[in-house]
Amino acid sequence: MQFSDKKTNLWIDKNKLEIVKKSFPDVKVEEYENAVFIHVKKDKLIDFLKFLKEAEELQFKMFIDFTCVDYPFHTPRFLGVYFLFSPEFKQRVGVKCWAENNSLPSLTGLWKGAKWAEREAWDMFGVKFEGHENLVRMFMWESYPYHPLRKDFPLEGIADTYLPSLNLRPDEIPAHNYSPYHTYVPSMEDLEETEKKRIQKKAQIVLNWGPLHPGTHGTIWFLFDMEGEVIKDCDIILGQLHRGVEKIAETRTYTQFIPYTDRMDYISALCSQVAFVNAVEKLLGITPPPRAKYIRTMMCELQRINSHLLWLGTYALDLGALTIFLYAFREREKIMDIIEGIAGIRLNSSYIRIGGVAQDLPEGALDVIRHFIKDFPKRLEEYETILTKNRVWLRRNVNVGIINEEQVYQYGLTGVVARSAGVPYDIRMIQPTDAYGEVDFDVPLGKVGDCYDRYLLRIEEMKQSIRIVAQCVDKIEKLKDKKFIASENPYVIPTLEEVYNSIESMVKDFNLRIYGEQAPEGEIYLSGENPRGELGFYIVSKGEGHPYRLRIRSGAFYNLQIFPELIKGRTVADAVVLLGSLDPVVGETDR
Amino acid sequence: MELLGTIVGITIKSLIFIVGMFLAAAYLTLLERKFAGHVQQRPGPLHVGSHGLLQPIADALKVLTKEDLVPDNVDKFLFYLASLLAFVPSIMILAVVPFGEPFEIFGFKIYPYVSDVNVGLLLALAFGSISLYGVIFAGWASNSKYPMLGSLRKAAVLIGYEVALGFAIAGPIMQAGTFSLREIVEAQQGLWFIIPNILGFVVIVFSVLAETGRTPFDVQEAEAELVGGYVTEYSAMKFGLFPLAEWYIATFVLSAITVILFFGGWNPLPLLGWLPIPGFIWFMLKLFAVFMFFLWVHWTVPRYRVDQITELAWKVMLPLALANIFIVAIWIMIFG
Amino acid sequence: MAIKHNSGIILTTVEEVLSWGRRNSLWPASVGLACCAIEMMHTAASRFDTDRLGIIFRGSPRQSDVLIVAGTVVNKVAPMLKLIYDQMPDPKWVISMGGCSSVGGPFPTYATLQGVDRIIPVDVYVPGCPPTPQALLWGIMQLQKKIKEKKEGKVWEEIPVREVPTASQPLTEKSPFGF
Amino acid sequence: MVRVKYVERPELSNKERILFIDFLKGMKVTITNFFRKTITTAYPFEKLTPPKRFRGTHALRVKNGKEPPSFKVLEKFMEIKDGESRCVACYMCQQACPVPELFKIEAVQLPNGKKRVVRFDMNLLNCMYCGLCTEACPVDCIIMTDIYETAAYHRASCVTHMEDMMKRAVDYDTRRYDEPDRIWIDDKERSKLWGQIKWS
Repeated sequence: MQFSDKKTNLWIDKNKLEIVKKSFPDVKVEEYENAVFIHVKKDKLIDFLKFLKEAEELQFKMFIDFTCVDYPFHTPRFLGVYFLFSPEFKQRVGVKCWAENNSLPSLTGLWKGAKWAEREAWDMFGVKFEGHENLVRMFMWESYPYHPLRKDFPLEGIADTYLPSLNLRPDEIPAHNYSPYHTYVPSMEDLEETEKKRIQKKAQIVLNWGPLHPGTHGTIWFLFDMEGEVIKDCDIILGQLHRGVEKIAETRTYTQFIPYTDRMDYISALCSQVAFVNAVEKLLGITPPPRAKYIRTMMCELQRINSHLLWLGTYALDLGALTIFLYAFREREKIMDIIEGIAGIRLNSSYIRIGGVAQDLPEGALDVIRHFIKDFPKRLEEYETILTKNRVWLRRNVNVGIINEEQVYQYGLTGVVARSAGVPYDIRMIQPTDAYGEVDFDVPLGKVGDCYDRYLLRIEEMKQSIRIVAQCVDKIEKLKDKKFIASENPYVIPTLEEVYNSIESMVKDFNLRIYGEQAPEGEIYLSGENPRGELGFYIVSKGEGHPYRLRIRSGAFYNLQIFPELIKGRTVADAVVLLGSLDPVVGETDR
Repeated sequence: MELLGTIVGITIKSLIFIVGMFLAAAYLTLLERKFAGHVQQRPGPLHVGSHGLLQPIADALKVLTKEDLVPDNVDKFLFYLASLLAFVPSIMILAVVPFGEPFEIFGFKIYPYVSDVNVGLLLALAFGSISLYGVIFAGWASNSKYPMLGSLRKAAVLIGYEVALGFAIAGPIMQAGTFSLREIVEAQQGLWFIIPNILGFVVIVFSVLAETGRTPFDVQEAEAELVGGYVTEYSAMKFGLFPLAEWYIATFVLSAITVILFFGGWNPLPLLGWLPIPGFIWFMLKLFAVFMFFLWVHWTVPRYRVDQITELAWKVMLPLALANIFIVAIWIMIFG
Repeated sequence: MAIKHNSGIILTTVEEVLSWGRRNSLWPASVGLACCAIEMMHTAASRFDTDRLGIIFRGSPRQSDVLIVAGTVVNKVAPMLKLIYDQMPDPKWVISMGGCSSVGGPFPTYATLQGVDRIIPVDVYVPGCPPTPQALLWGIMQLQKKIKEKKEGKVWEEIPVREVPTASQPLTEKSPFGF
Repeated sequence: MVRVKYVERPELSNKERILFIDFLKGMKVTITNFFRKTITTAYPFEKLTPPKRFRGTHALRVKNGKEPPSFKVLEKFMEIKDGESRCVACYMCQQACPVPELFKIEAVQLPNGKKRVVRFDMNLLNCMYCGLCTEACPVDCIIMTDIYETAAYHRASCVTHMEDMMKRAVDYDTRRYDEPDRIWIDDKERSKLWGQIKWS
């Protein structure tokens, strides 16, 4: 099977770099195989980014991501990293800038999408931003004294409060890893202070919508300043599911981190795994065997259907169509059966491995998948019969939360939210990984950009996913070689059979388990198309078995950011619709 | 002596009605859960008793013995009053609803209704509107944000639809020439009133859905938006009364009135008059059919936004009801 | 006491009936925090239909009897969870679903609460990441068993815990969970 | 070939609007589902059999003559009788585990210079059930069984010990060792949801 290697390197090309150098001679260019960064001085940063954004022949209009990296033994200590995308030329560029005396100029004037990213950087690293409208903590509460992602902060935090389990007799030790001491748990006052910092009451009442509320799809905490039922002002408090995944990644080997990627976006676990594993494979220079590629693509698309079904169910539930919820979950059960039979666990199936997949498909798997893709379109038809042309559905969805192209670039919206505004931004199309270059599918776009378009788009995407799965099934059946993991590569953990039968692979196995895949020094940013948007992984490797810094660019995080702007002047009922159609998953927004 | 007999009879009958209504409401919950379950390809209550027949008993026991929790910052008096105000009127409507024609047992003439008031329909409407106060009090007394929003929404919806309802029932009244429900039924010996009043029927259906807070009009307890609507702060039996009154008893009674107004009450189905079925059974069958229809709609369609609902009430339902009056007037002019 | 002695039987029968009612209409407060919430929804959905056992999810804690803590409880959300627990009327129970809510699970980090039982008492722990719907149902039935065997002055340690679990055979005779 | 296309937005025609066609169609769907068979598995009375690859509670395979060749190599350092766990105290499961602190493995040196595992505890509440430990075990000792009914009243009851794990493994192997690597067993509970699948 010959994989036609399409244009998979999205990074800025030579002549554009020349253009940049011409107008900014003192920038330094730092090139890696899968990432290109331009170093700028702090005082030049804003002009430089403005130039990148507005120059006719560059047009890096779209804000992808911003984060910091902590180098404790370097002064200045923190390095800010910006990622931009040029929708015109389909190119990415990274911009690096040292934060002299722990502060950087704020980008909120150029890109509104930078607002939350800078809040997060302030929260996690303690880097200040001059000119930021309201620099408060993103994930932790206001009176939290530390900045967790700094290298000198321990992963376990500082366990200074005595907080034993209430179910134990005082002398009892329930498990060998139990300790009665615990990190500080905030009081209600801390949280109220956090709330006060966000929003001041101007209208009648300030409604706390969430965090533990049936309608908020998890634990997002909305603050609505309401005049009657009309929302005048809104802000969002995140961090009710912030578990420190990025910090965990710095202490786990690449293989050990795969299960954590499941728990980030727990609705589309396999897509997250594939995105992460692809990044690591690019870093280590591994190419998985074709069978693995097709299996990955097939599982990804099944997971995409799964995720969109959950969205459909909860969205319909929020809009009062209670029965659709259970119909959607009926189909989800089938997909979960398939995933359980193939991977072993229904939801957080850590099935993808570096260099391939954990196990080959079991016998009968393809039959079941065939049966599913033959049956599913009929069911989808039923849902559409109930919803698509229902007058209530139309009244609730049409012209609610209209997003235009400019906002997409401003906020760095991706996924269905971007495509509903007519922006053809689909990672599967512009940077095909795995077998996406080999299969046919359509990328649906919306004309208006309202909730109804997003609904139609997700329905259409499910149909396209069915197409992809069908092609993958046929290809996998034709494939001759049964090799599902590239275990000859020195970085890939050998399969169990090899370990049982040869000492060499046992030793290799031991080494990889103990020291991890010691990736060569370098940096990479690679992203995959999650059901929720672009899920990017920015890995800084220092040649150790674990990443020096792993930044997760979450699509839901940036998509949710536009919510306050869209909801102004609308009612709570619309807030439900809008939130549902943006479809955030808290595990991914908070990480 | 005569008076005494009447009083005794009425007391006994009202006791029967109230107790029966409680049981009926309890088992209507089971009915709805079973129906919803099977619509969603699941059995609904199954293991508590055989096929969940004891489920309502278990729920009642649990709800009754739950801690009757009253938050500190509520207005205690209104808080208690609201649940009663929501519940009692919907029971009282039963006083004027006839469940069948009078029949003889052991020489006694039994009238299967508590009283045959000659303004029965108006009384029913009046009682229905009283329960509105229960809702508003609940929202106000809870002294919390979600209940307040919920009760305001519910109030807006109710006011909008009371009007449409009032105009929609004008058609049958014009045809029967009386407010007494019994006489309205007797006026439908021949042709049912559904024929000229089709528009009125549509309005009534929407109004009943709105009054009883079922989709597409269940804005007041839209769980995704306002946690529990105006019952958010209620617990134990004080909570139990609300859904019991609103979802089940009110739906039941309003279905009965719909049957009486449009489907000829206890008159047998056309062409089936020869069947040896008493009118009571006919009435119950029709009632059941209408009730199931409401459930069916509830478990299918999504939910409107509150402003859209009021807009619908004033801009669509009210004109339809008025148009219905004109049509009926013309009908009466032509066919007498 | 004589009076108590005389009416003891009646009291116990009443208690039996009440506990039957309680354990057969457990209404959980739907507090979905993370991954486990998805499996909780699946447990309520058509395939493993909790409504069979009289379990319907309520939005408001005031009307619910059992709190299913489904998902990772981080420090920031802990006080609100405690608030929800305090809002529930007695008698109330807590099921800690999944490793994260039980002991912090795979997140021994600065942000995660290492076990929800550090802020509210937990009745049943359900291991798994996430537990399958069947595992959660098993946990709910353990809770029903606990409610059934909860007698006057009997503390929870005395209720027999199932030792080494082996093959999960379908239940033939009714009653160990008392519905 | 990847193509970009615009979705078309359906409109509600006046005829449909007046005759409530949209509602009626939807209600037709719901009522057809009403008459379909229920897909519910009445859990405690009928249970879904987990597939062969299901990752449930852990277990330690015992020495029973079915060991892989690698075990012969490592066995000579160990003091293991038949019917005891195959664990050779290589700590690979702990190394591979993303949450290593959930393991508590202790081995002692016997006078005859051989090692013997005396303690093997796992706190299942910390476990992610990711299966990395089973992939790391060089002697096919630690496995994951199909046991999921492990709810307990007490934290300590969720810590599983060596003897329990050995028992569990014996029980699991007697039931399902020879089962082929199928996606699942096509029994009546599955077919409730799936209907008839035609297997190749």
